[in-house]
Amino acid sequence: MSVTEERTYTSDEMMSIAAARSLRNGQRCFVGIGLPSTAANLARRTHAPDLVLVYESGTLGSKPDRLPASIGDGILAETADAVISVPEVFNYWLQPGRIDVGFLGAAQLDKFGNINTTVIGADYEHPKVRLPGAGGAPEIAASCHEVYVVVRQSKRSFVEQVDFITSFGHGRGKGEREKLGLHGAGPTLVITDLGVFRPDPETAELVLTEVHDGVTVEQVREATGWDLKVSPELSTTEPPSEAELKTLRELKAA
Amino acid sequence: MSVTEERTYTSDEMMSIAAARSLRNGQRCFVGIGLPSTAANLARRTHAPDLVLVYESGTLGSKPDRLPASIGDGILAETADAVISVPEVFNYWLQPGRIDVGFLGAAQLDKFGNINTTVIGADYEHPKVRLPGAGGAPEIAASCHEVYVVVRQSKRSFVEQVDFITSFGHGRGKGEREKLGLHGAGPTLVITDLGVFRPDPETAELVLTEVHDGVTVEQVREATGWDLKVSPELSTTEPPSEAELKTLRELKAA
Amino acid sequence: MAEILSLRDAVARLVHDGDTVALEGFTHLIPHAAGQEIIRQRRRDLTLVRMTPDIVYDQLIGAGCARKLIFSWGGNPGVGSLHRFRDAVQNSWPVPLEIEEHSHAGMANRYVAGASGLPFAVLRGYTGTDLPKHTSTIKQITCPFTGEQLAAVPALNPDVSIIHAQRADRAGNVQIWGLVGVQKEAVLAAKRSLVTVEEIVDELEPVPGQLILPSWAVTAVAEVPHGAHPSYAQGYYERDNGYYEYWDSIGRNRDSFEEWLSDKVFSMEVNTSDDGGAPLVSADRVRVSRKAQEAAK
Amino acid sequence: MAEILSLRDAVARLVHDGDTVALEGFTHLIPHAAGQEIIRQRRRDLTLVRMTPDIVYDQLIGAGCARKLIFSWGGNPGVGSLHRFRDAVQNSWPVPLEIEEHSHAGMANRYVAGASGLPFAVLRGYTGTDLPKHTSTIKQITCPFTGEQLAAVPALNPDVSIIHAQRADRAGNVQIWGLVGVQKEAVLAAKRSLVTVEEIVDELEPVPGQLILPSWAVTAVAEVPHGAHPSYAQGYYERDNGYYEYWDSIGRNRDSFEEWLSDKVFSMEVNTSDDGGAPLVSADRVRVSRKAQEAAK
Repeated sequence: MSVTEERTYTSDEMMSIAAARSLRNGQRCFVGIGLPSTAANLARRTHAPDLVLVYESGTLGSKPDRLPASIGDGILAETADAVISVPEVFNYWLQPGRIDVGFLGAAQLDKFGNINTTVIGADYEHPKVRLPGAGGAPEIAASCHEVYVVVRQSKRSFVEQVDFITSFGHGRGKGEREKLGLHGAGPTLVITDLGVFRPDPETAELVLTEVHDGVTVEQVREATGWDLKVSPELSTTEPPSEAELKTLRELKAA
Repeated sequence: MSVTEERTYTSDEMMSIAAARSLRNGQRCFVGIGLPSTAANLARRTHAPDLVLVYESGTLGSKPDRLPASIGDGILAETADAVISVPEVFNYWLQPGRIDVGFLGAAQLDKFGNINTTVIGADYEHPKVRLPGAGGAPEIAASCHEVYVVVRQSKRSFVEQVDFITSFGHGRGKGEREKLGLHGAGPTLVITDLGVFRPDPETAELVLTEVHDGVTVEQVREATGWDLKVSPELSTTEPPSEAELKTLRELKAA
Repeated sequence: MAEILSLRDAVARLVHDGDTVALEGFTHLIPHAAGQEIIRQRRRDLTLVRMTPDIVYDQLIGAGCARKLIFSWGGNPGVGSLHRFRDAVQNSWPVPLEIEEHSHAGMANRYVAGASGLPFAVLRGYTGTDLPKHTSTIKQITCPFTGEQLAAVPALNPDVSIIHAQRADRAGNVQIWGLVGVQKEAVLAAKRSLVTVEEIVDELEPVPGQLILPSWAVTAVAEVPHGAHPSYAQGYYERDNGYYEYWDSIGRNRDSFEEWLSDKVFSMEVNTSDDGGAPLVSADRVRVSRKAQEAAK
Repeated sequence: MAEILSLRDAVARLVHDGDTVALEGFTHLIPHAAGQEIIRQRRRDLTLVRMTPDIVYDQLIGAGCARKLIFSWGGNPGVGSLHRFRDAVQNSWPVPLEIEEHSHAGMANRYVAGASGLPFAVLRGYTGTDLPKHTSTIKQITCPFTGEQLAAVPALNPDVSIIHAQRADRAGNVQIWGLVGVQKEAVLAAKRSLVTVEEIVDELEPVPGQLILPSWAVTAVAEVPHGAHPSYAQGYYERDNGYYEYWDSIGRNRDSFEEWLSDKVFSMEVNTSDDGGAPLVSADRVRVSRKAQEAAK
C-alpha cells in the first residue's frame, strides 16, 4: 500500500470512492442528488463505464462529461440515451422494478436503514428543523432491487430511530418489507466517510463491515447514535488509488 | 339554384358535403375512420381551414394535403402540430373533454343515436355478423362535447334499437346520459345520404330535420327502421356547390 | 441488454406455445414478418393481444395459432372484414377462438398499467355500453376522494411483445419515429420483447419526434428489412394499400388462404438464413403489383 | 387559442387572490419572471403547487403571497435550505404557511390525473413512510382484480398553471425541449395556463426531443426573455449557479430579503411595458456577477 503517514485524501473523497466502487458495470442506477451523483459519475469514469445513470429529472443513460450541478443539469439531457417526462421516469421506469440500484443520500439514517429527509424533531407540525422533504426517495427506496445510501456520519445523522420515515428501509427489523409488499430488497449497503455498513442477514440491523483505512472502530462508534455491532469479518477499505483520486478531483473541478 | 334535372352529384357526395358543412371553423374534431375523415378533410379545405383534426393514431392538428388512406396514414403524422402516443391521445386529450366534436361512423344506429359496430344479431357469443368492434368510439361518444354521426341510411342500418350498444347515444331517451355521469352532449346531429337528423329536445329521439335536395320524406321513411318523426321545420339541404364538389372530387382522387 | 438475433432464432427463443403474445403497431410499423415467422414455426394456443387485429392477426388466426384474442378493433382498415377472424368466431375454423373485447382507450390503459407495474388502470370508459356485460375484465371502481364511479381494467403483461421499428444500433438501442402508437407501453409491459427493425446501424442519428427504447429494456432485436410490409415504415417505405385489397381476396376463402399459407409462408422456411447474417425477405413482403391485384379480383 | 399578452397583463388576468397556482419546471425552465410578477402584483392567499419549490417559491412565500404549499421537495438545490420557506413553516413569517407534502411520484401522478380528467391516480407509493400520517390526500385503494393494496392520490387541477418554454409561434403554439419535467401535465391539468417564452417566432423549426403544446391547449403566452433566470433554458442560456449561492445570502435574513424585494421586484413596476411590445427584463434577471456573489458572502 502506498499510503504515507500523511493522508493524501480527505474522508469525503474516501467516501465517494468507496461508494463508486460499490457499483458494478452495466447496472442501472437511479441517482439521487449530491453525494450519490458524485459517486455514480466517478464509477462510470473508472471501473464501470457501462453503468446506466437514470435521473429523476427524466434522463435515461446520461453520460455527462462533468459533474452535474443539479439533478436537472442540462448536461444530463444532452448526453442521455433518452429524455422522458418526470411522470414517465417514475411510472414506466422506476415503479415496475427496472432499476438495479437506488443510490440515495440522507439527512438522518437509523439503524434499520430508514431515511429521514423531512423534519428533525418529533413534532411534524412544529419541527426543530424543516428539511427539504421526500423528493423521489420514498419510491426509489421501495422499487429499486437494492438501495445504497451514502451519507456523512455523525451521532446526529446516524440515529437509533429516525424522527420521520421519509423512505422506508427495514422498518424495525427483518421481514417488514415483505409484509408491506415491497418488491425491492431495500438498503443493502451504507457508505459513510468512516466506513461501510450492511444489514445483518438475521435482524436487518446495520452492522459495520468495513472501516476506511486509518479509521478506528472506536471513531465509528463515537459517530453512531446506537449501540453499534461490528461484523466478525470486519475489513479495511482499500485506500483510494491515484487513478481514482485523480478522476474524482478532475470531476469535481470541471 | 343551379341543379339541372339530371343531378350532377351522387347521394354519397351530398352526404359528405352536408357532413362537412356541419363543422365550424376552429373547432377541435376527433375524426373517425372512413366517411367522417372524408367530411372533416373536406371542411378543412372549404369553409373551415382552421378546423383542428385529431386522430386516434396520435396526431393533433393534422393538415393532410390528400385524403388519408387510413386512420394512421403517414401523412397525418407528417403534417401534424404534434404526434403523441395512443395512450396520450385518449387520456390527455379526449378523456378530459378537450374536443368539441366527435365525428363517427356506424354500422347500425338506432332512434336514440346509440351506435353498434360490434355484432349483428342478439346473441353476442354467436353473432349473425361479427363487426370490427369498438375501436375508439365508446370514449369518443362519451367525452366529446358533441357527437356527429355520418352513415349511409337503410332499414338495416337505421334501426329501432341496436343489437349491441358499442357507443352510447341517448340510451332509451332524454336524461340518461346525465344519469350515467357522461359529460358530453352525445349525438346532436346525424347526417346520411338522404337527410339530416337531430335529437328531439324533449325525448332525444332522432327526428328528420332536413332532406337532401331531390329526396322525398317518403324515401327517408322507407330507409328508416322505426316510425320516423319529421320536424315541423323540415328544410331542404342546399345542393352541393360547384366548389364543394370540385374540392371533394380532388380530395378523393388524390 | 438486447441480443441481436435472426428473426427465426428470436421467435424460436421468445415465443412459446400457450404464450400471451402482443404484436403492436398502430397502422404504422406493424410487425408482419414476425407474425409470419410465428406461423412458420407453427406456434399453437397463443393468446393474441392487439388493439387493432388487422391482416397480421387474420393470418395468425387463420393458421390456427391462436386460441384467444384480446382486442378493441378487428378489421381490414379501409377495406372491410377480416374473413379468417370471422370464420374463427362464427364457425370455429380452424380452431375455436375465444375473444375478450375492449375499447381502444381500455386497451391502451391496460398496456399503460402493465408498463407501470400496476395491476390495473382507471379510466372514464365503457359507460352505457354493452361491453361490460360480455367482458369480465371491465369493472367499476370508486374514487376514494370524490366517490365517483369509474371503469377499471386489469394490466396487460404479455409473455412477449413484438414491435417493428425503423432502426437499432449494434448495442440494441431502438429508434422509432412517426406514429408510435402503444409500442413503448407494449414492450415495457411484457416479460420478454422482440423488436424487428428495418436496419441495424452504427449510430442512431437523432430524428425529430423519435422515441428511443434503451437496449436494456428490450430482449432481442432482429434486422428484418420490409418487416412491416404491407404496413409502412416512415422514412423507409409507404403503405402498400393494394395489399390490403389483395388480402380481402385471399382471406375470403379457406382454400385461397391455405394456398397462400403454403406458398408464401411455409415454403419460405428453407430460405431462412441460419446465421442471422443475411436477413430474410419473404416473397410476400414485396409490393403487390397491379396485376396481382387485378388477378385477385 | 392562446392569447399573446404582456407578462403583466397575463398575470393580472389569469392569477387571482386565493387561486391555486402551479409554477412548474424541473430545474430547467423555471418560470422565475412570472413568479416575481405575481409578487409585484401583490397576490395573496395563494395555494402554491410545485414538485420542487426552490428559489421561485422561497421568493413568493417570503413576500407573503401564499397561505399553503403543496410540494414534494423544498430546497435550494446544491446549496441548502430555503430560508423564507423555513421561516414561514417554523415561525409563520410573514404569514402562516400550511403544507401538504407528497413524494415526487405522488405529485407527478396527481398532475397526470388532473391532465387526464380523472379524480385520482394510483401508484405504488408511500409504503411504510410517515407521509400518510400527516397528508390526508394519500389514501389506500384496492385493485378490483387482484385485491392488492395501492396508494391513491387526488388529481391536481390548479386554477392556473405557469411554465416557461423556449419558443412560441404567433398563433401561440408552444415548443419546449430538453428536460420537460411535468410541464405538459401541469398545463393540461389547469383551468387556465400561462406560458412565458424566450421568444415568439414566425415558425417553430423542429428540434429533436421537442414537446409541442398546441395553442388551443394554452390560455396565454407572454414573451419574457431570460424569464427562467437563474434556472436555464436549453439552447438559450446556462444555469446561473452563482445566483443560487447568492440567494442563500439574501434569503437567510428577513432584512436582506425585504431589501431585495424592494430593489429587485417592486421597483421594477414602473418599467413594465404597457403594450406588451417591449418585453420586461428585470434587473434581477441578469447573471449575478462574481462581484455580487463575493459581496453577498
